[in-house]
Amino acid sequence: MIIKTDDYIIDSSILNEVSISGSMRLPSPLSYDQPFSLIKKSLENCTDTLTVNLTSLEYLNSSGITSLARIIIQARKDNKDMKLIINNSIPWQQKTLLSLKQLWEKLDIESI
Amino acid sequence: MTTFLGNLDESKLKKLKEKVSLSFKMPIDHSKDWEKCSLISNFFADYCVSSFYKKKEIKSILSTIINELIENAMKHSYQDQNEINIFLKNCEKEIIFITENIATNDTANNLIHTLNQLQTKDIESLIINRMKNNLMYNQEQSEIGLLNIIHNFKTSISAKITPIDKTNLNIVEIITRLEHGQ
Amino acid sequence: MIVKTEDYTINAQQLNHVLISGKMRLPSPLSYEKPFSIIKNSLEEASDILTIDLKDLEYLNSSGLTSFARIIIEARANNKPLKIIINKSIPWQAKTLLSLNKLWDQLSFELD
Amino acid sequence: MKNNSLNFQMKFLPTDIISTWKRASLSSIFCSSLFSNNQQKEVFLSNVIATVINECLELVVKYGAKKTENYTLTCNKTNNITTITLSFFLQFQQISLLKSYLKKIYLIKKNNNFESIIFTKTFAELGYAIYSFIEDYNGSIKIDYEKKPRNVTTILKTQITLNLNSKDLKNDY
Repeated sequence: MIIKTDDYIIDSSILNEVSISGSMRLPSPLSYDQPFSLIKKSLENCTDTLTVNLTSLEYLNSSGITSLARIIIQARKDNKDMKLIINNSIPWQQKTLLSLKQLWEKLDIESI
Repeated sequence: MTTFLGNLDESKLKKLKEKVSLSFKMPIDHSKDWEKCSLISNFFADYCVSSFYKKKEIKSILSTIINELIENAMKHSYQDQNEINIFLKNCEKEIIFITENIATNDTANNLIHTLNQLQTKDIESLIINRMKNNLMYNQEQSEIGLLNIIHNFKTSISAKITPIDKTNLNIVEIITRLEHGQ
Repeated sequence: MIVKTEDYTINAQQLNHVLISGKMRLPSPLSYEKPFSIIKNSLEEASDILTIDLKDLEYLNSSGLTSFARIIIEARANNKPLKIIINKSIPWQAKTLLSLNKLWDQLSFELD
Repeated sequence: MKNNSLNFQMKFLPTDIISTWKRASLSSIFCSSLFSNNQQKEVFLSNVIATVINECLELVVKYGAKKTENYTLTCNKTNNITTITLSFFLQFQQISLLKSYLKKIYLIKKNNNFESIIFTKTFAELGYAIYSFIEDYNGSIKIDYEKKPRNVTTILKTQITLNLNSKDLKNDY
């Protein structure tokens, strides 16, 4: 499935893979429920490690980070492997996303 | 009584606001004008970085910081007085942002609580705990915006809270300072 | 010849054809002299009607319009026919550029 | 109609724009995006706003007298009327020049002959901007200044008020 707005794209059309790109700054964690349901679905359906590619995600606000953290906690509970691919030239990704590992030490983060 | 948090005094703050590099003021309706947050923060970032050398990286940092500050001001604005004022002061070694909004006593007290927590606790674990609690109690707000920018971008935050006479409202000013190498 | 900056491109590589695209907002009419010298050159060398294509020019400030008007007056003085391609979905183009025919009634326009 | 209204104020230092000229354009595009954000249909208005605000900022940066004071730009839109107010400092002789120039342009508009303004010395580029504003967009311009000047070089706080009616802003091509 693909969600596409003027600001961002979430693409989960490939098995075990989700990519989020653009700029996501929705008003509250609640408002991320719908677009991020794609990630949740992919997590349910995955047959191997789910890779979430964020390398083209220019901005994500704190509500979005909170929602992403919720998904990671969910994955931990369900014991589903998850991997984030982050962009080392986007400062907030380096700073904020790396600390998500504290939620779950098995979370794999690849910085490219 | 006016409350000061952090290390910026009254006279310094006044001086800062007298001649700003850029300021922008607008009533922002939480439900209707949400996209304007991102628009405003990207503009401030663009405006600021046009004089910098490593543009792309700094723009990304500035936009992230300003966006959190504006979202914060907007979420904590009293509904009938929702004007938000944002100031930018470009100094030699630091960039200073000030956001100003009107908030109720409860909201202001929450802010004081958060800023006081910063003095004593490890910010990273504070953020992680808030994330965990957020899921547990299914909170509506994330409450990590300010913490995140302090933790990630080595900013220092101070605040001034001025009660408005005969109301339960306050003028909340949040002063964020970011050092830069250029 | 071709001039290319971060903001705009002026391309006069083709005979009898100049293309200006992007945003041009230089500080004064004087500062347009250098980039617009390409248009002047093309005008001198033109063997037929000189077409100036502006349909991808998003913005031009009044300094630029003034300089452009000066070129039109020069073309009129030298009796060199000119055609301007304008983008009718860009408001200032449709409004302001069309009124340039008050400078020279033989100026022709093509609306794209 | 609250839904259709918009008002904001921007303060800036002209020196900051001189050092980075692009900021004038950047700011105008930002202001216009606030308009288009409000209502999808108002693309036309927003393009006009970007054009007009850019000219305002360029004007104050080029001619503004006190470069280290904050200048302000205020935008107010209610229903069809959009008002842009620019507050800055100008020498008295330039204010008079600008005022008489404005009169001249109104006359030129009547006679439909604007070639002369293309080659004027002072405010050359401004001529076209003003002409286009009153002719193409049917806008109105007012110039006010505070207190009586002592001599021609006195610097006065000046206000330029621009009014646009979006009913006059139909793209008719």
